[in-house]
This record gives sequence, C-alpha cells and structure tokens, in this order.
Amino acid sequence: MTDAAKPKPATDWGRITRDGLWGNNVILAQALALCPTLAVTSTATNGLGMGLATTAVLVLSNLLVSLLRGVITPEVRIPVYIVLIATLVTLVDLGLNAYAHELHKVLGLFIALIVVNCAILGRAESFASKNPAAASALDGLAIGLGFTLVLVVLGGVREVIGSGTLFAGAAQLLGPSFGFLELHLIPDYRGFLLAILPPGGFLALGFLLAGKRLIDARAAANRRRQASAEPVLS
Amino acid sequence: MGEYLLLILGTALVNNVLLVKFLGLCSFMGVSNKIDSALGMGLATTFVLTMATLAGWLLDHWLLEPLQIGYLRILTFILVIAAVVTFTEMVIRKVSPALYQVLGIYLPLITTNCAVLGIALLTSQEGQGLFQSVVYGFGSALGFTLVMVLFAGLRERLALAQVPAAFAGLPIAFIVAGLLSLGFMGFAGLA
Amino acid sequence: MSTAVQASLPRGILYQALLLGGFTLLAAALLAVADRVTREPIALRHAEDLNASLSQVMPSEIHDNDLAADPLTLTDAAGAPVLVYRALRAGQVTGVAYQVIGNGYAGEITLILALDAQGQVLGTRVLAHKETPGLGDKIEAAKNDWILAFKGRSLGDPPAERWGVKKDGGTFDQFSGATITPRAVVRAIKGGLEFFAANQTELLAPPR
Amino acid sequence: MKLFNIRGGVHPEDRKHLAADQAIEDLPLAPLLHVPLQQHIGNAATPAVRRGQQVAKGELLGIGQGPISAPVHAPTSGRVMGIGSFPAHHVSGLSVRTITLQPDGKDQWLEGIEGVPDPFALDPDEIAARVAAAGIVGMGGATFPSAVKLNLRKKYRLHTLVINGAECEPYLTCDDRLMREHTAQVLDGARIMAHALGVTQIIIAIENNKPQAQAAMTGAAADSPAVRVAGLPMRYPMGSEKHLVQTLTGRETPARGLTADIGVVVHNPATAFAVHQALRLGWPLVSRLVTVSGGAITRPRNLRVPLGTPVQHLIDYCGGFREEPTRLISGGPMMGNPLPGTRVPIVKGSNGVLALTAEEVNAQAAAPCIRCANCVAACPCGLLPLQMAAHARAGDLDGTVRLGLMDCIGCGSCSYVCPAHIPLVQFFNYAKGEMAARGRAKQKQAETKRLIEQRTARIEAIQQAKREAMAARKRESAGKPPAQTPADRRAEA
Amino acid sequence: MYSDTPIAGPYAHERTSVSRIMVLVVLALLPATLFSLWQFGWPAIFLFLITVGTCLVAEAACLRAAEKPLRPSLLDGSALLTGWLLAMSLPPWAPWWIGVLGGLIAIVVAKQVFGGIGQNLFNPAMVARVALLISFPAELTRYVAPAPLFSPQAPGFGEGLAITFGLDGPDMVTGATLLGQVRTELGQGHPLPDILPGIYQPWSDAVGTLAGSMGETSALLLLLGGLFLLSQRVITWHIPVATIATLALAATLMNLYDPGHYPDALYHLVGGATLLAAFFIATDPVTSPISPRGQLIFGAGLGVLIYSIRTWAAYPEGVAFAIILMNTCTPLIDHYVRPRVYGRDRKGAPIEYADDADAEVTR
Amino acid sequence: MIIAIGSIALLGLTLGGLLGLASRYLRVEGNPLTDKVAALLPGSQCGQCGYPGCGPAAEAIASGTAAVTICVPGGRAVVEELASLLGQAVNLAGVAEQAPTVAHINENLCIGCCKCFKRCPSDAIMGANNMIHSVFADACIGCGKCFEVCPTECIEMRPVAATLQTWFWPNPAQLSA
Ligand SMILES: Cc1cc2nc3c(=O)[nH]c(=O)nc-3n(C[C@H](O)[C@H](O)[C@H](O)COP(=O)(O)O)c2cc1C
Ligand SMILES: Cc1cc2nc3c(=O)[nH]c(=O)nc-3n(C[C@H](O)[C@H](O)[C@H](O)COP(=O)(O)O)c2cc1C
Ligand SMILES: Cc1cc2nc3c(=O)[nH]c(=O)nc-3n(C[C@H](O)[C@H](O)[C@H](O)COP(=O)(O)O)c2cc1C
Ligand SMILES: Cc1cc2nc3c(=O)[nH]c(=O)nc-3n(C[C@H](O)[C@H](O)[C@H](O)CO)c2cc1C
Ligand code: SF4
Ligand code: SF4
Ligand code: SF4
Ligand code: SF4
Ligand code: FES
Repeated sequence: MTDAAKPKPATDWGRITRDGLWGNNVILAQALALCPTLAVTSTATNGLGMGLATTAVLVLSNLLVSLLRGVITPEVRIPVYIVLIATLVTLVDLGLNAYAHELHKVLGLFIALIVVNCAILGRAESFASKNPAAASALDGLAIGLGFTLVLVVLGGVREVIGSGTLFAGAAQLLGPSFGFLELHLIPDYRGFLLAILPPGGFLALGFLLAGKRLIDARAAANRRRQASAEPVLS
Repeated sequence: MGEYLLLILGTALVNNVLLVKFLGLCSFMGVSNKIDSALGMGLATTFVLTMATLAGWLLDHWLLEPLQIGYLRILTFILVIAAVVTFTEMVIRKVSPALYQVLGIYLPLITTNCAVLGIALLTSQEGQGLFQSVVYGFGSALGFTLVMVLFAGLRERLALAQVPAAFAGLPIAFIVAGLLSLGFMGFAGLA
Repeated sequence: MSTAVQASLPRGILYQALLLGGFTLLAAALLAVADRVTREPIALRHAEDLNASLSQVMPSEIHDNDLAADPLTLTDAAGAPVLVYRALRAGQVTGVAYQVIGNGYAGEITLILALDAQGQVLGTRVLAHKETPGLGDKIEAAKNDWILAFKGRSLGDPPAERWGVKKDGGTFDQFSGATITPRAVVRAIKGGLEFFAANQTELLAPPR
Repeated sequence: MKLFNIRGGVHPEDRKHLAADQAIEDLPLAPLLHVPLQQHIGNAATPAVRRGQQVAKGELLGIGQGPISAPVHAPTSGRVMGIGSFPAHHVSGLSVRTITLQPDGKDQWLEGIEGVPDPFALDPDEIAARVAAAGIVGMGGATFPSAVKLNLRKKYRLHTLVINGAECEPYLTCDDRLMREHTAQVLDGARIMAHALGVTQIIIAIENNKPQAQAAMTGAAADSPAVRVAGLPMRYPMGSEKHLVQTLTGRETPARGLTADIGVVVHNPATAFAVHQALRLGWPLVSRLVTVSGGAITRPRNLRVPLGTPVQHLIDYCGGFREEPTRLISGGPMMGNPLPGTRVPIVKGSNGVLALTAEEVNAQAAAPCIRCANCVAACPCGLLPLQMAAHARAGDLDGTVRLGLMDCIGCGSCSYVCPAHIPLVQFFNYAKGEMAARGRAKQKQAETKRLIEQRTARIEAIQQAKREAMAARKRESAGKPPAQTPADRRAEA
Repeated sequence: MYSDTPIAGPYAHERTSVSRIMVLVVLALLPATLFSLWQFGWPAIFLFLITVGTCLVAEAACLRAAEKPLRPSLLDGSALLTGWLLAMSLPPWAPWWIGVLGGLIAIVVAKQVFGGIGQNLFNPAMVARVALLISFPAELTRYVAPAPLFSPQAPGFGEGLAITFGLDGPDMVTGATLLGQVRTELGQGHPLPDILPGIYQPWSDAVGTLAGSMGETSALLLLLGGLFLLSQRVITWHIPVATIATLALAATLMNLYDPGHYPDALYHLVGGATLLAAFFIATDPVTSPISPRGQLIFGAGLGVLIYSIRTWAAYPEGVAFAIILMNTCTPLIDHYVRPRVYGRDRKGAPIEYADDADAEVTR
Repeated sequence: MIIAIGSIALLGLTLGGLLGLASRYLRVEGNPLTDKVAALLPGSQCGQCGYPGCGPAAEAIASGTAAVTICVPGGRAVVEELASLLGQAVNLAGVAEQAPTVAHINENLCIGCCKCFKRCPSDAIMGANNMIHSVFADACIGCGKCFEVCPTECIEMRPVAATLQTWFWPNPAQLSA
C-alpha cells in the first residue's frame, strides 16, 4: 500500500454507524447479500440467527483485513480475502453445528454461503482495506447489525402474515432464555402461506424497500421544512 | 438420457436456482437491466458453474474424502472457483477477444455469485456421480440464464412503465421477481 | 530493458504464491484445530438428532440400549438398503425402527416406522415431505393427530383389503380435499409392515 | 390493372361530400397579399424587389438560393408595400420573411410571358429549368422543388410516372375537382413531365371514391396506350407515394430511399397542372386550388386562390364560421397542421383549410396505453408506435430511433385508431425534431472542437515564437553563439 | 382554438376508447356469467359481487393514495373486468374473504404498484388466483356440483349468505373439478377408460353442468362471447387460435401415444378454463405480445404450458400458471419478434432488389 | 492431518502462483475507455464540470469517479451517449435541459478591451483592440466565459431563438405533466 492510498481519517463513528444501519444498508441501499436475506427469513428467529452469524463474520473479516492491509498485494487480494472469509465462515459453521445445532439445521447451506455473501467481500474491499482496524470493526458491526435488522423485520413480517406467529422457535434455536420472544399473535389463524413461500420473500422485500423510500422521503421533506422554517425562528 | 433430461428440467424449472433456491440473487438484481447483458451474464455463469461442479466433484472425491478433510470443503471450493473464474477470463481473452468483449466484464462478478459455490456444495452434499453432478450444475445454470433473461425483458419494459416513485427501480423489480417466482411454482411436481 | 521485467516477474509471482499459499496454510491449520475441537460435539448432536426422532416412535420402556448404536442393514424387495435401528432389552430385540417412503402429492414422504417384535406399530412419524401446507401437511404430528391412528395397527388389523383410506373402502380417514397424501402414507406404512413380515427372522435375531 | 396489397392503414370517414360537388371558383383578390419567401423545402428565396416597387403579375419577387430552393412570383399586379417579418403558415406561430403586396386590382400579367409551342421538342434539362424558374414545388403537401425531382433521371433508371390522385385525406377535394374540370391540362402536364423524366409509362392513380375524376381521366387518356388510370381501393394513407407505388407495382421502396430507386416518380395532379401552365403558357406558380371545408364552415368550397391571400379572406368568402371551430387546420385532418391564426397567408403547399367541430375532431384526454396493438395493426410501415412513443416519453430517443422512428412517415394512422387517444404522432414529431436538433448540435460541437484546436495551435505557435524571440534576445545580450542543433551535436561527438 | 401549445394531428379519430373496449369484453362475458350465476346460486352471486366490489374499492383507494384523478381510471372498466375475471376463476362457493383478498392482490400487488392500467406486467386476475391457490389450497380446490338457482337442492338466500360468510351453513357437498378428479384417479394408477365414463360427457361439459369455477362451466357460451369479441375486433384471432390449436395438437398426439393415460383433445378444450383463457385472459392486451407473430408464439407457448402443467405437474389445472409464465415471456417476445419495417428486410437492412441492375444507373 | 494441511497449502500455493501469473499477463494498460469518453465530450474545456478541462473530466468519468452527468454544456445528449457507452442507467430527469444560449455584445457599451476575445475558447468573437467586438453566433458555444470577463457588462447570454428550420413539436409527455 503506497502512501497515496493511506486511509483518510474518516473515523466518524456516528456516521459509520448510521450508514451501516440505515443509509448505506447492505440490503435496502446496496441490494447485496440478497440470497440469505430471502432464503432464511421465513421466521424472524431464523433471520436473527443468520444476521448474528453474518455479523460475527463481518466484524472479524473487516478486522483481519484491516490489520493485514499492509501485507497483501493487490494481485492476490481477492483470493486472500476469500480464504480469510472462508476460514471464518467454516469456523462459524463448525461452531454452530456443535453448539447451536437447531439453528445450524435451519440455516443449512446458507452458512457456507456467507463466504460468497457479496457484502462481506464488498466491505473488505471498500472499507476495511482502506481504514484502521477499529473503524473497520465498527463498520463491520454496523453493517452486520443493519443486515440483521432487515432480516429480522423481513422475517417478522413474513412470519406474522404467513403463520400468525412471531419469533416462533426462538427458545429452541437461541436458547431457553429467548422464550419470551415467542408470540402467537392470532390464535386461530389460517396462515397466508404466500408470505413464507419463495414469492412472498420477494414481494415482502419489495414492499420493505418501498417503505424505506417513503420513510426517507418523509424525513427529507421534514428536513426541508425545518430548514425553511429556521430563519423565521432565529 | 431421459433421466438426465428430467434432471435438467428439474434443476432449471422446478427448483430454479434463483427463484426457488435463492442463490445468485445479487447478480440477478444487478445485471438484469438489459436483455443483452443478462444473456452475457447467464452464459458466463453457465460456463463457470458447469466447470465448478466438475472441479468440486473432483476435489471432493480425490482430495477431501481420501484425506477426510470435509471441513476444508468451503475453503478449497472457493479457492478453486476463484481460480476457475480467473483462468476462464484469461483463456477467453487469449483465444477469442470477441467473446471476451461479450462476457469479459461479467466474469469477475461471478466469483462472488453464491450460486456457483452453492450449487457446487449442494451437488457434493447430494453425493451424485460425476456426470450427474455436471448435469446438475449445467441445468441449474440454464435455469439461471433463463430467468435472468426473462427478468431482464420484464425490467426493460418496467423502465418504460409509469411506476409510482416509491416503487420505481428496485422495489418493483423485487415485486416482479416475486410474481415471476409465483409463476414458476406452477412447475412444481413436473420432474 | 526487457531483462528487468523478466527479472521482476518470477519474484512477484513467487511472492503472490507464497502469500496465498501461506494464508491457505494458516487457514487450513486453524480449521484443522477447530475441526478437532468440534468433531465430538457435532457427532454428539447428530446422534441426538437421530435419537430424538427414534424416541418419538420407540417408547423408552421397551429398550435399555442406545437405539442409534449398531444399526442393521437389510435390503428391501426392490433391492434398496434399509437401515434398521433395533430396540434391545436384555439382549433381546423388542422393537425395530426404519424409514419408509411414500409417494405423496408433491413428492416423496419420508416416515420413520417403529414396530414391536410382534409386528405391531409402536409409532410412526413423518420426517420429511413436500406436501402442500394446509392440505397435505396434516400428516405431521405437530399439526394433526391423524398420524397417531396407526399406533397398535398391524398387518392383520385391519385386514389387508381395509388397509386404505375410507374413500377407497379402507379404515383410515382422509383429509377433505386431499386424499392423495394420506393414501400415500397408508400405503407406505403397509409396505413397511410387509417388509417386517418378509424379514422377520433377520430383524429379530439378537445382535452378536 | 392488377393492384397489390399494402399493410395497415385505416378507413377514416371521408366527408368529401361537403365540398366534392362545389365547382372551382376564383377567389376575389384580397386587399393585401403576404407572399412568404419560403414556401418550400430548402433554402429561402431572397427578395428581388424593393419596397414601393410596382410589380406585374408573375414578376419575380424572390430569387431561389441554391439547388434546393424555389423562386416566388407576384400573384397579381400591384405595389410592394414592404419586406419584413410576418406570421408564417406554420404551426409554430413563428414569423418568416414575407413580401407584402397591395394589389392594384388590374391583375395584369408581366409583359412578354409566353409558353413553348411544343414542349416535347425541348430538351429534358430545359423543361426542368423552366419548371424551376416557374417556382413549382410539389403541391401534394411536401413542397419539394419539382424540378429537382424531374432531374432524377440523371441518377436513376426510371420507367414510370405516377400521378398521385389518391387524395386519401378526408374532406379534401381540390385534386378531385382539378382532375374533373381541367382533365386535359393535367394530362398534358403529366405528359410533359414524363417527357422530362424520359419515361413512357404514366399511371394516373385515383381512389375509388372519385368515380367522376376516374371517368374523366379515363376518357381523356383513351387514345394513348402509355397512360393508364388505376382505381385505388379506399384506404388511408394510399396517397403516400411509397405505399401508392407498392399498390401499383408490388414493390416496396427501400428504406431511406426514393421511389426512384424502383424506377418510379410520383407527382400530384396539381403539380402536373402547374407544369402544364408553366410550359404551355409560361405562367409561374402564383395561385393554387384550396378546399375550404369542415363542419364549422358555412359553405364549403373549392377555390382558386392567389398565393399570399390571408386565410381569413377564404373563410369570409365561404360565409364564415357556422359555429366556433374546435380546430382550424391547414391540409387534411390526418396529416394537416393547426394554423396559428387566420391572418396567415395561403402558400404553395396549402391544399385545404378546414374548420372542424368538436364532434368531428373527437378529441379526448390521453389515457395510458393498454397495448391493444391497434396502432401496430394500423401502421402502414410495420412500426411499433406504442413502443416508439413509450421510449420517447421515457426520454430514450435512441431507443425510438432503433425502433424505426426515421421510417415513420407521420401518417397518423396510429393515433387515429388509438383507443387511449395517445398523441402518438406528436411524440414522433417531437422525437424527430429533437433528433434533428441533436444532429445540429453535434455538427456544431464538431465545428467548435475544430475551432478550439485551431486556437490552441495558434496560441501555442505564438507562444513558441515568443519563447524563441526571448531566447534569441537573451543570446544576443549574452553574445553567445546560437544554440546547437542536434545535428551539430552529433557532428561534434 | 389557437392554443399556445400545439397539439399534433390527426384531428379526426375513430369512435373508440378504452372504456368502450372494456364494456365490449364485459358484454361478451355476460351470457356465460349469468348462466354460471344461475347454476351456482346465491353463494356465487355474493362472491361475485364481493370480488368485483373489492377490486373497485381497492382501485379507488390506490388512485387516491397515488393522488391520481379517480374518474377516468375507475370508469374505464378495467378494474371491473379484473374483478369479474377473478370471480369467474374462483370456486363459486368460496368464502367471502377469498374474494376480498383476491381482489386486493389483483389490484394492489399486480396492478397499482406498477402504476395502474397498462403498466402491469402480469395479468392481475391470474396473479390473484395463483396467489390464492398456493396460499389456501383447501379453499381453492373445494368445488360444488351445480344446483341451479331456485331448484330444490339449491341453497336459498339465507343459506347462501351463510355459505359465503362462513356462518353455520349447511355442510357442503364438496367435490373436485373434472380435471382434478381425473388427475387424482390417474395418480392412483387407474386407466382413463375406467375413469372418464362416469364423470365426463363432452356435451354436458360444453354446456356447463359440471363442478368447477364459474369460468370453467359453459364452454359454449364462452366460445360465443369469444366470437363476439373477434367480430367486434376487440381481439384478433391469433392468440385464441394458437392456444387452442397447440393444446389440441399436444392432446391428440399424447392421446394417440397412450389413450389409457392421456385424454383426447376435446376433453382438454371443454374441460377446465381453456376457452375462458384463450378468448378472455390470454388476450388481455396489456400482458400479451403486440405483433401478430408474437401473439402466435404466445398462444402456442400457452397451449404447451397448459398441457404440460395439467398432465405432468402437481396441479390439475395449469391455465393460471401458464398465463403468468407466458406474461413473463411477453417482453422477450416483443423484443425479438417485430413486424418487418416497410422497406427493410427482417434484419432491418434496407431492401435490395436483385434485379435492380437495370433500375439503377451506373454511379 | 499434516498431509491434509500440507496439500491444501500446496493448492493455495499453486493457485496463488497462477493467479499472480495471470494478473501479470492480464494487466490492462491505461483505461481505453478514457479516449472514447473524451471523444464524446464537447471539448470546450470550459471547466463547468469542476475538472480543469475535458481531458481530466474524461478520465474521471471513465474511471467511475465522476458521474456521467457532470458536463453541463453537453446536455442530455452527451449524458445519454456516455451512459450507453459505460452501460449505466441514468435518471435523466435530473439533467436539466439547458436552453442553449449565445453571447450577444451590446455595441453601445463595448470599449474594445479585447478581454472577451482572449477568453473565447472557440474564436467566436471578432474584433481588435479598441474596436467594437461582435459575436459570430454560429461558432459561439454559449460557455459564458466572455460574459464573466467583460468589464462593462455589455455581453448578454441570449437564448437561441427558434426558426422555422429549428422549431419542433414540444414533448407531449412534458405537456401533460
Ligand atoms: C394447489 C393444490 C395442492 C394440493 N395439495 C394436495 C396435497 O398436499 N395432498 C393431497 O392429497 N392432495 C392435494 N391436492 C390435490 C387435490 O386436492 C385433489 O383433488 C385431492 O387430493 C383429491 O382428493 P379428494 O378425492 O378428497 O377430493 C392439491 C391440489 C391443488 C390444486
Ligand atoms: C400519409 C401520406 C399521405 C399522402 N397523401 C397524398 C395524397 O393524397 N395526394 C398527393 O398528391 N400526395 C400525397 N402525399 C404526398 C406524396 O407522398 C408525395 O409526396 C406526392 O404525391 C408527390 O407529389 P408532388 O411532389 O407533386 O407533391 C401523401 C404523403 C403521405 C406521407
Ligand atoms: C377464429 C378465427 C380463426 C382464424 N384462423 C385463421 C388461420 O388459422 N389462418 C388464417 O390465415 N386465417 C385465419 N382466420 C382469418 C383471419 O381473420 C384472416 O386471415 C386475417 O384477417 C388476416 O389478417 P392478418 O394478416 O392481419 O392476420 C381466422 C379467423 C377467425 C375469426
Ligand atoms: C380482451 C381483454 C381481456 C382482458 N383480460 C383481462 C384479464 O384476464 N385479467 C385482468 O385482470 N384484466 C383483463 N382485462 C382488462 C385490462 O386489460 C386489465 O385490467 C389490465 O391488465 C390492467 O392494467 C382484459 C381486457 C381486454 C380488452
Ligand atoms: S393503439 Fe394506443 S392504446 Fe393501443 S397499443 Fe397503440 S398506443 Fe397503446
Ligand atoms: S404515423 Fe408513423 S408510426 Fe404512426 S402509423 Fe404512420 S408511419 Fe406508422
Ligand atoms: S463541462 Fe464539459 S465541456 Fe466543459 S470542461 Fe467539463 S467536460 Fe469539457
Ligand atoms: S470584453 Fe466587453 S468591452 Fe471588452 S471587447 Fe469584449 S465585449 Fe467589448
Ligand atoms: S448473496 Fe447471493 S449473490 Fe449476493
């Protein structure tokens, strides 16, 4: 890494966090990491599990990439990153299989696929390889939590509509202490299956994206209104 | 023969990688604005995916199983896929610059397309024979290409439609993908 | 001039190779260690899985062994291998359990079927199926009690011609609007009973 | 005569009964005539008269500029009141250079105007030259200088002249009346043009809703085997020359080509009539037939109108408006354009002035396209109007061009049948205009680039010269010998 | 009259409009609809009204939300038609909430999020039907045998209310459609000749006295409506003819190959929603190709898909899926299949005449 | 276990070597896109894009650091061409179509200082020291540079008036909006 490419002192913690969670959200803003997003969100619990596993990998990979950024040459950086990520993912895979077996069964193939979750490589490339370790780790955390957030919301929406429950199986998957999460919202609910079938995943994400648009638009309108109101106030 | 035909039908239509298995969605959303680029991406992926299933099978049976190191599967597969992609790029560029013009820009994207790793891992999980694995990979890739191109066609028309602002762009694309997947549910049970 | 490029070339490549190779080496080593650590718990979890499904159909009173241990492999009428788990009490086979497969509405239905030494059904559960949720999925014990109706049945009870769903003149209920799934399950269980009848001696022979 | 089928097309109500039975009348002179210097495709003419000058009928008012242009002549005798800007006979409402003439009422022809006794003895070039000098342009609406078309024989091998008497636009009857009342003259003009083109075969093509014109022409042409009259099926746009030629010969004109590519030249009967007058009588083009019609006109008429007459004068002569018209159109309802007002003058290309009622126009607010494909079925050019319009709407003009914008003849069949009342033609007009504007911008950009490069080179040269001068001065003050050239250095080494 | 912003011609227009077209389609549907409503009695009438009503209300609500003018879109009749066709594709005695949910899906998810009429890529009625089918297979596969209004076995007004609104109504005598029954029996390994005679006579199916959705009953009346649409030039022959011909061809070939398993062409034509689809649904202009050749391809694809899904896939009737799948192909068909442009060959190059050596002089 | 780790490491070693080789042989020299982009830009070096001229702007666009919409004088047409060259989808709604303008010099105020003459990138201004200057409208690109420097503010940027030849129908999509 040459001097010219030295990291910009962009350690604006608040901004990194905000961007990761909302403004530059992997799913809602970048449209990346879509496969796990759609595949595991038939319940909020699954979404939470996947999100946390991915977050762990993200934080670690960002940290390692950032630490190693002096050593790695551009030619082999992609394979090296991939090896790094693959290792982390395999570790998570083994760990979950051994210590959170139920979750492992549900997440299945998608744990392995965290490797190719474009978001992880993307963050390694675009953030961690240019920024100091702490910022990179925070970025990984923010991005990961943003991802988790969307997964949980999406899973929740699909679960409620599809089967009338929320966080079903949380106790089983995450441990008994999570039992309080489980909700049976509508007792005699027939279940609108579409929501938990593949088409429902796409549809729900589509509406979620539209929802984010509306929220952003309203926020922007508010900001404008405030901006125009300020001179009058002062 | 008939068995392989059914396998292709099954992987391409019934258990479509994109719409049912949910693999490779990022390129699905990213490279489907134009029919031509979708076709290019599809063809490039078809090649890489077929090669990857082949390489995956060989790795599995010649390296991982004899040495009993299944836990290194992800690592080796992804390494080999990255290599396959790079070498494909190199070979195409050397052999046919014209083809490179068409496919070149999509090749690097494929490394992070989880359909490639996903299908390779799935075939190895199902313990199929060599030829079956390759057909499985090829059929999946065919399904990938088909849906990519159909979706690109739909998106080209969407670009001309007067979609409400909140839905224009990605949201409506996801909704279209949902309806597309709804249609593909009709193939259930076909093979 | 050209020599300079050639000179730098191998060095660069060697560095790349060593870099990637080194990382792979580290990664592989790390994973090997991790595998060592987790191998046991994972094996344990798998065994638990199997035990969990077996214990659903095999009452714990009738055996004192580890059900998953030492399974027996037989071949069925079609020549396919069947893995049989045996319940032993005091060295005697008191029950057997194996998978049976039915051809449902949307694909295969995999069941685990447990029989006692007399060939009476101890219990049966669906392990995997692709039936339509809301219609065919009532065969899951979690959704409907239907599957419990097989308990205590055997090849002669009901008689062979009544081993079917009511619509076909049999004993067992179907679901309204979905006959195919129950029909497939009934057939699969009947097949499992016939397998028992055909292989009774091997099944009940006490393990060496 | 065997006819061939064309694709698409529509069957609008022809409404010719309004004016078809009105014999041609001479419109009395208006108090002032406004003769624009541009009444044709190509370069505008430049004035040949001064303010206050007295001119005779047929005297040259404006001189044509360059090969694609046409002169204009005085429609009557009178005094030039001025040369200035005046609202053009054009939708835009823009003004154009116009000569205003105050008729003296004598309507006196210029001295010495006389025709050729035997035009067939003339060289084709000579005929074309006379047609050019007479200011004749295509009267079928395109107003392309006719002499240019007569010279096509130099580049193409031609075999047929078609007189386009289709007059497929609703309402319009002036070609019909012309062929009925001046049959011999139209035929003579056609023969002269055929001679100029070097072709022997003449086909006079007339739609079947004009049986009298067909009969008149057939009678007049009975003695000459080279002239045939073809009865065309009634279908809009039968009058489009490419489709007319296809109907007659079964051949399509290659895209971006001319009918001359397949050996045929097409002219309007009024053009033939003007050629007859120019050669036999020596008269330049100073008047034309105009159909004044439409539901809002009190008495629809076919008028012979001196060029430059204000539209209001025609309307007044026809009894004014019966009711306030919804649309005032120049030309037919399908291809015609709205007039910006009634002050504008009649020009060489005006074949109709229509005042249409709301009921006739049947305009409705545009709704979204339902992709019914009526427009696709109606398009005589095999285009996809709905797609072209959608691309134009989305701002993707290149897409519109790829879909064949430049092959669209603007006939309006698509808009006519669109159940959603989408202004398809306007989309295409806009896109064509925007493309042309981009073409101009590009040309200008290239030109600018050249200028900038020139400037850069020039400045560089000046600077170089300055540097050298400076160096030279330095050297002189230091008394050193001039710098060595590389060659010197080599010699030293 | 002399507006500042010139509006280009033509200044004459055919007497046609979107709402006129929709009204004609409704007229064409009317005989078959009335017949089916009579056949299935009050519950069917309620469901029909609920479905159509939901569609209209949903359309109005979406227009309001999008701040678009209500009248033009609401009165163009497209929402009415969507609701109508959706109602015709549902089991006539389905509960009220099926109609409501279906109407919402059709109008909101399949139409208005795309921007309203003309912008949707998939047939709204069929999207709703498929979404309902996969979500509520039990409700969507429960059919009743026709019991004409006012006949003794028909439910009265009150009973009808109870059936539709899920109050304690009489137990329904439920059954499957012809296609459903045949698929079930075939699945059991019974050969066709054993199955068909009891349940199927081509004539009764053509007239419409079998169980099924409203749009599946009277093939004859639907054909009549379709011919009316053809005569009014609302639709062209390409899609219906291609669909019917392909389906019939596939059925005939397979029937010749193995009559024991594959029913003949007539069965496929009068059974199920073939005719409704061919004349009223596949021809939905918004979601079908625009060129005649494209329409032929569309129809042929539809025929093949309907046959394949009916015969080999998990569902006994494949019309709705086939329509959605072909809707998916429509943009591609339109992209690749275009009419030949005047003066150009199929590839888009200007025509050249081989014998033009004599027409064009040396350059 | 040692064998396992060793063989995987060997795999990595080999692939790393090969990748290094590949990247060595496949290095792309410069960015060929830059020239193509430069060819599309107006070339007036006006700097309105925020880059010192069209060349740097082209580099920035080709490397993706600048949006295709930066060139103001190029207008919609250039944006569209760039977008199609780079395979991007752009929302043209944001690109305001500027009405083209040309400079016009008020002859009564011009003091003949030659400042505008020197600034004009396309030699569209004619004049000499202490003479009244005038603009050759056909060569004026409307960049406004002369407008900025004129000490007497006698230069006016006038919209180009439509003529019968340049007028065309308005876009109906914009009419209805
Ligand atoms: C969408 C759909 C899903 C179905 N799923 C099942 C199913 O899971 N199990 C089943 O037995 N039949 C299923 N069927 C088949 C029908 O319900 C079929 O008519 C029924 O099995 C025949 O049984 P019956 O004789 O009770 O009507 C399904 C049908 C459809 C249309
Ligand atoms: C749609 C359309 C309709 C036309 N209809 C006529 C017509 O009815 N009569 C006519 O003389 N020219 C008509 N024209 C113009 C002809 O194509 C052609 O320009 C003209 O006949 C050439 O003759 P001219 O040069 O003597 O005007 C039409 C053109 C178009 C595009
Ligand atoms: C139900 C129906 C089916 C038809 N089938 C055909 C056919 O298969 N082939 C055909 O050439 N014409 C058929 N026709 C006649 C068409 O109306 C006629 O060919 C058509 O008008 C030709 O126009 P086109 O070239 O625009 O398609 C059919 C008409 C109807 C009403
Ligand atoms: C011939 C014809 C068939 C139609 N078929 C359908 C249909 O099957 N489903 C539907 O929702 N609308 C149908 N419509 C109505 C309309 O096109 C539909 O509401 C649009 O898809 C909404 O944009 C049809 C309209 C016509 C003219
Ligand atoms: S005629 Fe009008 S509504 Fe029909 S497809 Fe063409 S543009 Fe669309
Ligand atoms: S105006 Fe153009 S697109 Fe429309 S019908 Fe005529 S030629 Fe076709
Ligand atoms: S704004 Fe455009 S013309 Fe001006 S310097 Fe930048 S790229 Fe060149
Ligand atoms: S800068 Fe102004 S004052 Fe000076 S020469 Fe130019 S126009 Fe005249
Ligand atoms: S997560 Fe699957 S391709 Fe991005």
